[in-house]
Amino acid sequence: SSSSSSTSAAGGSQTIGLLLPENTTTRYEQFDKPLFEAKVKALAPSATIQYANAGGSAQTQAQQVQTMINAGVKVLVVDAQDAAQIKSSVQAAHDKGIKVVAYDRLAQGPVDAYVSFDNEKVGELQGQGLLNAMGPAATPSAKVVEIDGDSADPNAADFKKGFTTAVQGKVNIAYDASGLWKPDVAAQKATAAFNQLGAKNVAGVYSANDGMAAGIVTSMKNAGVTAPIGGQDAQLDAVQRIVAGTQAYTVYKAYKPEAEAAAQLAVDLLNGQSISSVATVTKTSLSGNSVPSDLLTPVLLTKTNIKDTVVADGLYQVSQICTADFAAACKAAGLQ
Amino acid sequence: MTSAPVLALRGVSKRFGAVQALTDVELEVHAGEVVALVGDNGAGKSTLVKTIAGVHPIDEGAIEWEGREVHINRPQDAQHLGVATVYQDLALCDNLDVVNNLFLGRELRRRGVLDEVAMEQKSRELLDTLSIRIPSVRIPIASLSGGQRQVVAIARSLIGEPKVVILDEPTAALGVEQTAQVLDLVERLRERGLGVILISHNMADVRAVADTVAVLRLGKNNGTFPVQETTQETIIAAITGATENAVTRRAARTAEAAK
Amino acid sequence: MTSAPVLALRGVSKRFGAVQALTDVELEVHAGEVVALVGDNGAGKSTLVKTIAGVHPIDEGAIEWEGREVHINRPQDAQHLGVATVYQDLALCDNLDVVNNLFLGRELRRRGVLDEVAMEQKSRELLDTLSIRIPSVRIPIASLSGGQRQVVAIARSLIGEPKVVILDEPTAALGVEQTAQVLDLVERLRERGLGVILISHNMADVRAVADTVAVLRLGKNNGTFPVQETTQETIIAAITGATENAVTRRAARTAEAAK
Amino acid sequence: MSNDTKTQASAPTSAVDPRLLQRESGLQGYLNEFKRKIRGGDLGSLPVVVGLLVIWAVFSFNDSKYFAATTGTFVAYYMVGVGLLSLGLVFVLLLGEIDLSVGAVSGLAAAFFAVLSVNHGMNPWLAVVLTLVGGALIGALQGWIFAKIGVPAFVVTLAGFLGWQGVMLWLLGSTGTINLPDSGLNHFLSGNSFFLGGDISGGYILALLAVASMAVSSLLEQRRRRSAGVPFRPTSEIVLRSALLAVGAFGAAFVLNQDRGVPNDLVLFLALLIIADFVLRRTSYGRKIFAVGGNIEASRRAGISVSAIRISVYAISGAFAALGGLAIASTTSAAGQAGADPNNLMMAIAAAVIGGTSLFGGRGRVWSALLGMLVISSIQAGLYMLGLNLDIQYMIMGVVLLAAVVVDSLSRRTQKSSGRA
Amino acid sequence: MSNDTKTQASAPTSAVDPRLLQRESGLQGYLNEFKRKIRGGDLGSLPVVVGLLVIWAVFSFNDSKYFAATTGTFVAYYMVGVGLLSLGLVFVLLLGEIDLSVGAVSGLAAAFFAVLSVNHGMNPWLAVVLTLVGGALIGALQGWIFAKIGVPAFVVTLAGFLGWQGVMLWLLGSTGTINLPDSGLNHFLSGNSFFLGGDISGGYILALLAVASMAVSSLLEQRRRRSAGVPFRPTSEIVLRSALLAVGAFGAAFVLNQDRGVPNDLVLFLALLIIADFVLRRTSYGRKIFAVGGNIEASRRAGISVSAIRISVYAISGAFAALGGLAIASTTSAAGQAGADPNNLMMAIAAAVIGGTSLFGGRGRVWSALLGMLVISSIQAGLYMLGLNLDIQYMIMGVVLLAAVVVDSLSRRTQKSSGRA
Ligand SMILES: Nc1ncnc2c1ncn2[C@@H]1O[C@H](COP(=O)(O)OP(=O)(O)OP(=O)(O)O)[C@@H](O)[C@H]1O
Ligand SMILES: Nc1ncnc2c1ncn2[C@@H]1O[C@H](COP(=O)(O)OP(=O)(O)OP(=O)(O)O)[C@@H](O)[C@H]1O
Ligand SMILES: [Mg+2]
Ligand SMILES: [Mg+2]
Repeated sequence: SSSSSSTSAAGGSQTIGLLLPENTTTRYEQFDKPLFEAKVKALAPSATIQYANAGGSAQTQAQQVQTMINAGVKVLVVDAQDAAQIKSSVQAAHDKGIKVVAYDRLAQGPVDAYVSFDNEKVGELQGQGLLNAMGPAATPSAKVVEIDGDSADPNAADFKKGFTTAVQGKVNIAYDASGLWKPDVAAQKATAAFNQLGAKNVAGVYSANDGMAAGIVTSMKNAGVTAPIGGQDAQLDAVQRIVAGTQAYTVYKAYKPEAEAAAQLAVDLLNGQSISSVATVTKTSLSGNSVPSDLLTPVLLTKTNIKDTVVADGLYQVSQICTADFAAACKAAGLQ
Repeated sequence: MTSAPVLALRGVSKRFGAVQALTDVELEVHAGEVVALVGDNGAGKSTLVKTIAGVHPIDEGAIEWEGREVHINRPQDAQHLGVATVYQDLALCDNLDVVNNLFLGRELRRRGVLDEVAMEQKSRELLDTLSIRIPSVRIPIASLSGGQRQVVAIARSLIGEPKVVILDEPTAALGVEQTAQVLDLVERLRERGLGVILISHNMADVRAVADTVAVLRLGKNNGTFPVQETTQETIIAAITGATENAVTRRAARTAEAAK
Repeated sequence: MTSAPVLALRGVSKRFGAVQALTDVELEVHAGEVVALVGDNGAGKSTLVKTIAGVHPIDEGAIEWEGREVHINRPQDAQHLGVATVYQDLALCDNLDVVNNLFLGRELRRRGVLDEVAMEQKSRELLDTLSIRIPSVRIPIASLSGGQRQVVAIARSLIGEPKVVILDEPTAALGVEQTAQVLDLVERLRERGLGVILISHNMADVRAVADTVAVLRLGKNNGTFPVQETTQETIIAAITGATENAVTRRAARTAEAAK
Repeated sequence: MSNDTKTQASAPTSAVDPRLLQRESGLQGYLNEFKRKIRGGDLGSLPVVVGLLVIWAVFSFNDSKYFAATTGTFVAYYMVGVGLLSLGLVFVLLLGEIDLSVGAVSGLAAAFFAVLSVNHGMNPWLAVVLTLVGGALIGALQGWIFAKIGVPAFVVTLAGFLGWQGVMLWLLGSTGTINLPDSGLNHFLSGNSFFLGGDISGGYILALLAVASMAVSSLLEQRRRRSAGVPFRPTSEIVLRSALLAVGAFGAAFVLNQDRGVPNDLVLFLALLIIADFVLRRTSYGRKIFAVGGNIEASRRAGISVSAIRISVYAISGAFAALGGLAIASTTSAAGQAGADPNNLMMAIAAAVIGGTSLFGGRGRVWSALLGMLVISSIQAGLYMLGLNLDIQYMIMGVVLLAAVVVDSLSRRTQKSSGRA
Repeated sequence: MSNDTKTQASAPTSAVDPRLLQRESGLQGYLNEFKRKIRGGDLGSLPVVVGLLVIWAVFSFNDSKYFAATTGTFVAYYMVGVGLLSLGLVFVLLLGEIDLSVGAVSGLAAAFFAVLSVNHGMNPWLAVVLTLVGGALIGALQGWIFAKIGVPAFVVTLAGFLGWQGVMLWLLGSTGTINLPDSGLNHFLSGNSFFLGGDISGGYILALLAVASMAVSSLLEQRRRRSAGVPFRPTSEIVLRSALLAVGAFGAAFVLNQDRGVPNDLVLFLALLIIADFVLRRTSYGRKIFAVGGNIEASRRAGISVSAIRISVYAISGAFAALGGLAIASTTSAAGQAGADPNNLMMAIAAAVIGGTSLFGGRGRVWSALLGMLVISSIQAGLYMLGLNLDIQYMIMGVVLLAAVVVDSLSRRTQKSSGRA
């Protein structure tokens, strides 16, 4: 495993550092990390990977970057907890001649490459998904409840922006608050919104991610709200809810291509090769640096394309999705 | 008093950090005997009491109970043997009321549930025999006067069926009437055949109720005297370690002034 | 004693929740006078002391200092007037050592910094005059015996230049020698022209040093007696509220037994 | 201890003190005493109740929709999860200690339950029992390290705060968030499950039960006390207290009935509160907890096994934390990685303290968990409805929390200055 | 109070107690006494130091890179921010109170500083001063509500925990995270700024200063004490203590010099520790803090204005929290919305407690902030290097924290059973 790797590497000459931001969302330690490690192993068997998860703290992440600099890594792949605060760490790594790949979130500072989904695009897809699910109910006066992510997370603003662009003028955002990425907080805020607006008047619900959607779905059931709701991340529990019909959609950001692209970039940088074949576009970060980027396209996931996406990509087995509680729904959805 | 003492200490020593509080102390208490334990401030009387009561286990030596050696490591051990103790620092729970303090650890129950009524009734009776006035037995100990607290602590030791009662300066804060009641009480305990260890600085009280006086000085035995045959001066000399001391000087001075 | 008293209480009342602890109490202390305040347990003596010391502000009535009415709302107020108090519950900081407790709030300083050396030296002197042995003046108060703590509290009141010293049962936990020293001390204070209020349950001590005895009973005045002209029985009767009480009964019984 | 509020009426014994102010009999006497208590600052939970009413009034004024039965359901439903943590914490606070691990244990419990019942298909009720036992064992382990090894409780439970969170992540590691099926305990605790199926009689039956049992037990006690010759509560007071309880209970039932009835999880919470209150006030075990919280050394000398009390209290806290975790999970029908939210810990402690339980041990009641959670949930309900920005929300939350306690503190200050600490 | 460790040597007064075990003079006596102390469990901070050495050994064994100068710099540099919060908290803990707001105040301070100096272009040093004054005022306000209105400190600072976080978010609202320029205090505290520019002499000069001033002041005190006839430390002990300090100080300087020198923020931290230690142990203000922490009523009766002490202590805590916030911000050269990380609060309290400051007031030293942070930072440095998954990391952190305190607790238990609580 990665823990033994850091000891085995001679002088860290072939070490890649992987820094992930938090653990309240399932994806990082469950998907990104193993997928990334597997791909690096395949591309450069002699390279080792040092891993760190910041547990949601930008300050911890700075210390982790420092640790890796001390350990002599050659390439850093950073999913920044705070894209602005990471700047001085990126600078410090850059000063030591370490190459930095920004992963998923465009870190500020002298970043060498960037791979991500287009976060605004994610928000737009979410908006589109909601409009589709609402169907004819999507009128400019239809009341929609919006539960956003934590405003301390810069991506949350991108999602919100994309979503707003997609639904502006088409529905009425009657309630808008941050759910802090926490399911229980989101559930309570949604309930408060339903109380405020009247359960029958709610025509649609936006949840910035699937974790919060779990809580909100429960609130909707309690309050008797039948409007559609969607999230993002394609978490297993969300896929199950989509099968069962309690959640309308999620946005599937295929972790595999993203992680593998990052691995490709990291190995190329490690070997001093050109990255222009992978990072085909350029994005300018808030600190003004132009970064060669690889932007992947997210997919809107609904009941109809589960098989073609998460199952086809090997993210989940059908048996994982169709547990006893969801067996009947799976049959109805044609999954089993 | 030829039978084995109820309680005997053999060569007991106790040390606190750098302070050797007790060195090779011997003490015997027989059933139906009142032993007064006297000594200067800091002589180690309370420490001795606490070793018997299981508050501080002894470092060296042995404690014998009815002739058998016993090990007293926790207060429960002493209580199970039948030792009831009134501590100098009283050791009451300030947040509990008088009734709860009296019955702490020995609550009366009715069908498994605390029997507050019976406890309250019994408390009032107990306090009445010690002629103390307490505004209410349901006010927290924190709001009692010094003497009232002391009476509560004394009353505590009378609940249960002890064989040895240890009273560490029980009358220090008591008024004249309550002091008389406690001395009466000590005599009643002796009549009931209990062994009593009474610590006091008041020589008159000691002489009034004790059978034997054991003197501690600087953590060591400094003589055991039968009360009947010993003068007050002898005891005070044993306590202070000198026949010429502040007490005799003061007495001499006052006598002179009176002339 | 025709001059105004240093300290006088006029119709002081104090109530705790549902308990009327003091009702219309009057008290006068002159310079160079030792007033003994006596009374049964819970009579309100300590409460009275605390109202003077500023621990509990009074509810009604007035306090006069050298003839002027003053308001004592905090302990600082009393200290600034020149009242030094030894409380029955001692009120020491268990976590601080003897020296620090003695000088608490009145630390000696040298160039703005605590002068530990001078304080330690002074502490040893003070404790020596009260003939107490304390293992070290640098051990925390928590590990002292009851009498040792009491002496520390008494010594505290001698630091500074008070005009009135209040001693609430100062000798309760003291050995015979230390008690004699404290009585000497009280006499020295009187000679220096200070007013002294001495609370004690020990009639012998009271008669030995007091000029006047003020009796409190159930929170009310119950007579003020010049010591010279009053018998012990009169005082005890005033305290207990009856000429026939546990003390007389006990005395009678003991006398009978002696026959 | 509520016993000290018992007033002295016509006691026939001789020991009664003439300085004790006797209350005149009848309602008039009750009112006079009440006035005296207000002046003395001896008000029990009245200030917090007033604070609660003020909160309701202010939010209703700001948002007309706040004053609605749905808000009642919101408060009644969402306060239970954290309220259960708080209830367990009251035991710990009574000892004068703290348990920082309750949030982490609650998250771990939910994850453990989900893994057992969903991933391993265990019978859900068996899984519940195992989870509660697990919580108690975790608590007991922490209590043991504290009581026997002597590591300060703060450090032990801080280690637990981190460690159990790790175990929870590890348990969820392979699957992430797990959806809970709408059955078993999860259904019972869910927001769709109401007492007697939400039948309108449900709330009133509960209210009637509460009022009747209070009145009957008070009267029985009065009779026993009277015949034993110790002071007893006058009938007028019993009537007044029962009437007050009736107003509260039937009022709450009425409000909740306007919406969908009394949520089952609230019924469970109330039942546990009553049991916990009984244990603390009527059993010698409870008495020992107060004693240890008041003076450890005195308790030890009274022959109480302080270690046993400590270990058992932490076990209780752990079990309540586990149950609270299940209740919190049921509000989202899922056990996820965000379960061990440190915010829940903060709110649970705050509720107990706001409700009047001292952090310094020996003083408090289990009802403070209920009262404190009512305050906190009422604020949250209002803030969430207003849909404010997070910054404003935090500020208001801070200020309102403070304000809710200020009345209480001011009255305590009066009390102190009149000599009753 | 460290005074009680002063041993009794050849005191010429009469009051000395014959039961007090005299230490034989010379080094032999010192060793004998040390043995006696080990048996009695009276070890001061030795157990935690041993715990620290064990942590270092275990991590070095697991990862050969751990035992390197860069780890030293890592620990020395990153412990300062939270260490400053912890230092302020020691004052509060000595009172027997708690300050839950330090994390929020530190975040607010960083935001305030960033807004002033970056957005409004204020002179950075003026902004620093305003920030520190602001922190002190916030603390004083909380202290005032606690001391004068009587709201429990826990509730006041919990309200602060929420409220100040709200203010911080509001301040940052329009801009989000603000990057700080590499100048002024931010440069001074940054990881690139070393004492004397990282010159190799820097560390040794500091070590020499520390050892020399300790030795000289000890000898001066010995002389005064000897001439006043009160017990004094024998010369052999002074030599031994100075030697021990020399080993530690020069050792640390050597390790840090292997990398880039002594970080400036560590120098600032040490300087503040020395000042705070001086205030607490050598001034009557410090004495009053200990007194209030030991017995509030006794302090009040001794004429100490308890409210003034409380307000000032909270002001100190607020000012240190503000400075800590600036130090934390300088580690990422940015003030962001996650600045008020509740983890910082937990770690700051934990550090003080691990270092040996009691949560119950009256017992502790400022050095516990340093010692505790060394423990916590050393664990973190090791865990980050191992690159474990977060679940394992949390578990190890919990277990190691506990282990670091267990030795200490076991020795205290011995101490207790030999009668010294
Ligand atoms: N826990 C402790 N730690 C250290 N020293 C202690 C401790 N307890 C008692 N001592 C010391 O032991 C000696 C004896 O104390 P003890 O309380 O037994 O005296 P005593 O005879 O009861 O005195 P008094 O008449 O004043 O109550 C004293 O010098 C005291 O300082
Ligand atoms: N803080 C308080 N709260 C309520 N009642 C109190 C308080 N302090 C004292 N009392 C009551 O006031 C009465 C007088 O108490 P006080 O301590 O003054 O008695 P005292 O004369 O000093 O008695 P003793 O000789 O026992 O020390 C007692 O009945 C006591 O219960
Ligand atoms: Mg004693
Ligand atoms: Mg008194």
